[in-house]
Amino acid sequence: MTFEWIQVPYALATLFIILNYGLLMTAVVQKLAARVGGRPGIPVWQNYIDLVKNFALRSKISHGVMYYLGPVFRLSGGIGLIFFVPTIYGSTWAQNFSFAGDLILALYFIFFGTLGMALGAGESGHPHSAIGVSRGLAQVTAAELPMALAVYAIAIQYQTLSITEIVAAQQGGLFNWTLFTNPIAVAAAMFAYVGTTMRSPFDVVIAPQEIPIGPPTEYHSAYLALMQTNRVIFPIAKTIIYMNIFFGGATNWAEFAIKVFLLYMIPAVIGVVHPRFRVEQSIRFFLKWGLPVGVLAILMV
Amino acid sequence: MVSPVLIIAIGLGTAFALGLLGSTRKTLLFGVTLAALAAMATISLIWLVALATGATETAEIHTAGVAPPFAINLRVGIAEAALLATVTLTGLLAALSLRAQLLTLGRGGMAVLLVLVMAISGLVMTRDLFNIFVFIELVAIATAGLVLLSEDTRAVCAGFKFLVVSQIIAILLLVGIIFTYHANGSLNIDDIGATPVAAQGAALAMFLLLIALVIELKPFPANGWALDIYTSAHPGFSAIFSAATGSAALFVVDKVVAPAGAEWLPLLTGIGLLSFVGSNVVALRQDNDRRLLGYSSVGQLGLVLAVIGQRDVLGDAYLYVAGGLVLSHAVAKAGLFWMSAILRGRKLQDWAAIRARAPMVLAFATFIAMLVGLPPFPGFYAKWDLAQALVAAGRLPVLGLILLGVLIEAAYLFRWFGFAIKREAPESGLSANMVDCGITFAAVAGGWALGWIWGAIPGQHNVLATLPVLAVVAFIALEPLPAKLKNVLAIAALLGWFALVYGDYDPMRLIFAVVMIPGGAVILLASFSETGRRIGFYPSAMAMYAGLALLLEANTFFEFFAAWEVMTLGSYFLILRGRMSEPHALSYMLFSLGGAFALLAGFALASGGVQPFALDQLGTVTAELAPWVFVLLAIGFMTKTAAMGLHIWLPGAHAEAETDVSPMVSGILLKAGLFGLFVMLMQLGRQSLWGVDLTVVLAWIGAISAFLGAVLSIFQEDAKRLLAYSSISQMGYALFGVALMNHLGWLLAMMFVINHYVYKSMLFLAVGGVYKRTHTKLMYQMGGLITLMPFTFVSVLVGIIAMSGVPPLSGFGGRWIFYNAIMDADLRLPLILIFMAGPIGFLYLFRLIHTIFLGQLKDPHRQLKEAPFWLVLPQMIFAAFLIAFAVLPGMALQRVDGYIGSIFGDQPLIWQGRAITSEFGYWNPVAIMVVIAVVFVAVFLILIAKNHDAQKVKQFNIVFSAERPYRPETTHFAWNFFAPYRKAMGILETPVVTSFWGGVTDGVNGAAEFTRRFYTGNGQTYAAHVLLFVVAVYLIAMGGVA
Amino acid sequence: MAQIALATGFVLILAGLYGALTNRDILRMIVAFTIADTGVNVVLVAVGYMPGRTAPILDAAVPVAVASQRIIDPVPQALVLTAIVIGLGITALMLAYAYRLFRLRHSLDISNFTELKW
Amino acid sequence: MIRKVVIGLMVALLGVAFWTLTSGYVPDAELNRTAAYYAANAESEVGAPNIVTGIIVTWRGLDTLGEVTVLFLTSAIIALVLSQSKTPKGASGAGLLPSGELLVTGARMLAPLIALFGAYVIMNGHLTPGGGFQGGAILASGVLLSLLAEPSRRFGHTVIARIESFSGTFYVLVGLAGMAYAGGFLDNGILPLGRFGTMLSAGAIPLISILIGLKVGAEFSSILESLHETEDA
Repeated sequence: MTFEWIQVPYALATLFIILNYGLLMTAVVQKLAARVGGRPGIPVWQNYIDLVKNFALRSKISHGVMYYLGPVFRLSGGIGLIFFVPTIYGSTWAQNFSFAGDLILALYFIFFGTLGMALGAGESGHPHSAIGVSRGLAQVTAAELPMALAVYAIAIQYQTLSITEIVAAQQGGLFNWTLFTNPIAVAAAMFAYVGTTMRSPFDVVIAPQEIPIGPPTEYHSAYLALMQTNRVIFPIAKTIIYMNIFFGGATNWAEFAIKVFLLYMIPAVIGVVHPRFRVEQSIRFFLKWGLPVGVLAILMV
Repeated sequence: MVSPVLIIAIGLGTAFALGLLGSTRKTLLFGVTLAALAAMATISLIWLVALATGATETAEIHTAGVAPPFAINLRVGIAEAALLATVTLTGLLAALSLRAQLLTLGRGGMAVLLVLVMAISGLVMTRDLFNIFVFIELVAIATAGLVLLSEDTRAVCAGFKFLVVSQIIAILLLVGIIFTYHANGSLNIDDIGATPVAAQGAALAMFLLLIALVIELKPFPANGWALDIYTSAHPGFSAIFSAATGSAALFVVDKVVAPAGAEWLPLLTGIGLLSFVGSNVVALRQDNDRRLLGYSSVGQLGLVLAVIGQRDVLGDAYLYVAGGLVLSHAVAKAGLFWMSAILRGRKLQDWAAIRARAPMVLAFATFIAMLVGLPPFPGFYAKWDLAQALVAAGRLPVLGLILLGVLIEAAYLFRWFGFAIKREAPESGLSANMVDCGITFAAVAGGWALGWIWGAIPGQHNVLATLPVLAVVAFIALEPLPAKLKNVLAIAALLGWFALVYGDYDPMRLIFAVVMIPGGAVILLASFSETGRRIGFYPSAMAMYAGLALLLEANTFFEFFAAWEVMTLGSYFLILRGRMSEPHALSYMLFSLGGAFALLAGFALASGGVQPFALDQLGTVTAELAPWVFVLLAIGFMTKTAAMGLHIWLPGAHAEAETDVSPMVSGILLKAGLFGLFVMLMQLGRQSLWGVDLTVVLAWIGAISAFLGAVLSIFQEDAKRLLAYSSISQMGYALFGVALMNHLGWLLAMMFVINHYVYKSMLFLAVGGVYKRTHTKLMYQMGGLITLMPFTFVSVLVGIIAMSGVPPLSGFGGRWIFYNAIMDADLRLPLILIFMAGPIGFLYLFRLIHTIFLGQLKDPHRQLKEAPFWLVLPQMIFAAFLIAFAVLPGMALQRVDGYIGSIFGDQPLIWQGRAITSEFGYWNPVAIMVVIAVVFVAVFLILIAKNHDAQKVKQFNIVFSAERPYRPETTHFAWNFFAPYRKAMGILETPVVTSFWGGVTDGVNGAAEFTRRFYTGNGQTYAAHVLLFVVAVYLIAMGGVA
Repeated sequence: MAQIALATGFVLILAGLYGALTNRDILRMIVAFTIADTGVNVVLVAVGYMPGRTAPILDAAVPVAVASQRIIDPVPQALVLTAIVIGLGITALMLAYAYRLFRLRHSLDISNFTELKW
Repeated sequence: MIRKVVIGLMVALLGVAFWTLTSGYVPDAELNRTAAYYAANAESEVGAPNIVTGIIVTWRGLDTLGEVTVLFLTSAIIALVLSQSKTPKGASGAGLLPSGELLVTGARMLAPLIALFGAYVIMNGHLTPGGGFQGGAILASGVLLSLLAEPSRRFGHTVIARIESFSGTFYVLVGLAGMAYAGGFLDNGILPLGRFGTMLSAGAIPLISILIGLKVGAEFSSILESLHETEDA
């Protein structure tokens, strides 16, 4: 696989689709959650309004270079993640720049945005942003662990680290999905999935009911707009990875839309019915339940 | 050639003749005494040189014109000549040291001194049993007399105790001699040996004879009487007592045991080992300098006694080994006693006074290195040959006990050295004068000369004659120059050496060489920020680099081990320079020595006593030994890489070291251990013990280190400690990679060698720069330094991205190789720990950058400037390298990859243009970098388009729920940063390993405290100890015979 | 006969040692050591003794030619002379020390001289 | 008490060792080779009828030199020990009653006789039982008698010291002469062996005996005097 210029517009098109899909889907999920709680919820186009509003805000301040760069890191992380993962299996144009690296690249690149965001918020000087960052990082490290184990398990199972090849191996029927060929690894991975989508019970870091801490409270205007953009594409980017390696990937955009939506609903549903964990409880939870499943996964391969 | 009898005649004649000169002209008397001693020394030296160069044969001197055994005869061979030279020179220098006392007391004192030296010389030369008795009594009486020269009135008690024990020795000796005579019909030692007579009681007579001579060696625990002499006598005399008398007494035992027969050797070994280990344990709790030296002396005598007990297996090396140990001990101990004359205080801490004089520190270091047996001194060569012989003969327990004893001895000696370097110096604690200093330096010169001689003996590898070590010596001589000039020279030396050797190395060695030698030069750039002369830094640093350079050059086991020890010694001195590093440097030294001893044993086991043994023959070791060699070597190397369990020295040592030292010892020194592991695994490959694959054990240790190192790191409040624990974690990764025993695992480890050097050096320099400005290493006392120290921030940022493995910097390459490596391996479980370690590593790194550079700026730091240029420059070089290495990993790795492929016979990576493909995945560093850069710039441009006019606000322009916090600068969140983690996983922080080693230390110290209560101070009790000792040994020996 | 002399010597040695180790008075210790020294000397001489022979002096009664059948072993006799003198020297030295110790502390009890320990 | 039992036990155990030696002791029936050599060669090699003296002075001359040195050392050290704790001035001997005339006269009469006897023993050392040590001790006993009889009398330290030094130095020189002119250090063959059994025979043995006698006498006298000076402490 080598680079050709045509890939640039292809990738941008993919990005565009995913962005709009994300904006709509997150609103829908939010609306669903509100309905469960007996509230009317937001209109599905609310995300567009917020985005435009934030871009349009005229009062804007800067605490310094890192503060300025934080959202840039964040969004670059989200976009980069999309670019490094093939979106649609078999599609000539939705392969993005996946030739740059394999699954490992995707896994590690997840941290790129997190790091930049945390640094940017840190420079704001607000003590509570640091608390939020420290909580978030502490939790995510424990939550990602089962995922790492699951990835290792399926990499061994398929004897490859290439996402495309993993998806290819799952073609030809529902029961070729990793979900069925290696349910334990999938179970382990789902711990991580639920744990990192920032939904209850693992959302103490950004929960509105908590003291307003963490990066979102530090930013405004276009900064916040960039972050919001990321908030809608990043979960999708991550979901694409899960979809690709555990759920057979997607051969067309419709399949993509459905699979991502269903996957995305899992943490949403769990979140609606579960109370919130404190951070150390989350960590213990992942170590106590997620980790053993992950261990089992790599032992069973 | 003058006859050696003249040594006796001159000593005795002058002692008698002093009375003819009248008692008033004391200066004249003293002059004559010195002249006589000098004449005796000259004769000894003439013989020594003649015998050593082969100009003459061993001399047999008959007295009374009759051949032995009918008249007393003397012998001067090479051993005798060397001892005579030691004895007479010690006597000469001791006379100078004792000059004030001798001049006060007049001819009596001088005569006694002359007789003492004469008698010790006689003891060395004589071949007659009864004559030995006469000389021993002469020595005893003269000792009792010279003890009185001390200003310390307690010396009188000591002298009396000594006499009481001398009486007991005399009784046993005489009974032994007469019955030996009865059994053999001769008093001549050679005659007794030549005509074995199996008369009844001969064994018992020999036992009495030997035990009396052994007690003369002050064996533990029957030695209270001797220790009191060391404590209270004048140090000038103690030097004789320890160096000359002790050596001669050892030689007498050696002489007598030859005819007595090999069946006595185990007994001597046992007594020697007990004495060596026991005395050293007791010495641990000693705080009087001279008494400490006393314990050390009796310990060393025990060591040599044990070596005498091993003469049956030492063969030709016997003289070399025993001689090396005896002479090292004699020179060092005499030197230390003479040095103690310059010090006013008697506490160990009072030795801090020597710090005011750099040459004194050099002297102290020389003596301690000699005693512990570090290169380039004879004790080192002796230790090596001894270990070879012992292992070849299968006497591992003996070797184990000897090494244990050396380790304990090193513990208190290096603790003492630490006191001298670090403790507060007492005011006017030094009464230095030309003569005492001159004497001390004569001993120093003697020590180095001996080191040269021991190395220059054919068949040995002369450590001192290697170019790097010579450079170290040159840097000692260059000490008066200003630091900046020396720094230029040091960098030139490193680069020059590299230019000299790099062509000879295979790619793997070359990577290590680049990291160690030019890498060291880059770090040395930071040293330009130091002013003044920086006494002590350059010799130490160059010693470390010399060790590293020689390590890469090493072709044989011995060369490798010698380089290892040189490196250890140099780095110890470097680490000790840190402000609070005294205890940490000590634990570093002890762990390093312990590890080195494991190496020593491992090498000895592998070579089976064959010397020299080429390093690349390690693989030829037999199948049943190989796992043990593996275990010993691995322990040795893992001590250096600070694998979990052996790691407790590292955090303190790295964190408390100076700003430019931390990167050296962390970024460079740790790699020596990895190099060793590579060398070992390349030759030995996989080994199993009791069905356990040892490489799997290594992998587990690596994984545990990687995980626990990271966990401990996130809980640190001290920035340098955080980095130090991080090194443990990183070395754990590398160890894991090496232990995978596949191509990619090794490539991974090589990647860590490069990466860890770069980012750890960079981060240590950055944190060091911050420390230089803020004067604190505690992160919660800092914050918001980003605007004040932007360059430092950038280097930390780059370092962190690289280290945590986040694309696009070079750390990711390591992770990618790691995943590909483990795809091949059957190891699953330890991986879990590695997986956990990764994100946790991210946590501590974030904490580092956040709490120092982000958040609230502290009030006292508002006026800070960027770190000094010379600290920033290497950081920028490192940062540039990291980025370049991230894009073009092939520039360093491709050749190594090929080389490793030639070892494993596979080639899993395909380097195609800029992309790298493996069996499982692919990695295109250029593409990654470009994509990320383009996306980043694009988003950045969008933001600038919108927010280019953002109002720059002060950091405290923040709101909290619509209110401005009161004094926001007090609300920086940094202490206990990852509190939830501590709550969830704090149990991992329990200092189990530290408690374990602490328990070991406490246990040994407790044993020392308990044992030393044994020395009640009562002379009669001491006499009873001696008798008890005799009876106990009698029972054991007879039990052994029966 | 020879064994009786030997045994006597050994008993003296043992008695002397016992005395030296149990008497705390320094002078008594010295006396005890003198007894032990004497014992050693007796042992030395006893070893050289041969029944029915005469002193090793060559005279009319012991001509050179038959000397080796007539005389006892002269060597222990020579040794004992040296041993006696050395023993004497040490005893004298100990006495001088005892005097010095007494001047220091006005006591001759050895258990009073224990400042140096541990 | 425990101490005594323990020490008693240890001494008893040592006694067992000694008992082993005693019970296993068998006196030689023949002279061993060393003694036999001495018996056979006393006349031809050293020329001294008293074989013991021959051994002491020549064959084991180095021991004897050492032995003399022991006395020299002892006397020097005793002088050092005691000089450091001199009794207060004026106290020495002053408080003693003067000795009676009978005692003094008797002692003065006996002293030359003792000296003469000492000289005899020394001079006949190579012929009959006796020799330098024995004679020297007798000489010193004369000094002891004088000291006891006249406690307040002081001997000339200097004279004794000179004798001591001279005899010692000369002894060493004689030994060296043996190396230069005869078979080795302390060889008595530097002087002619003379006629076996006469006074002036056995080479340098009489000379060395005299030196030893003087040396021993001087050393003992010196020791006695040093001790004497402390008697009234």
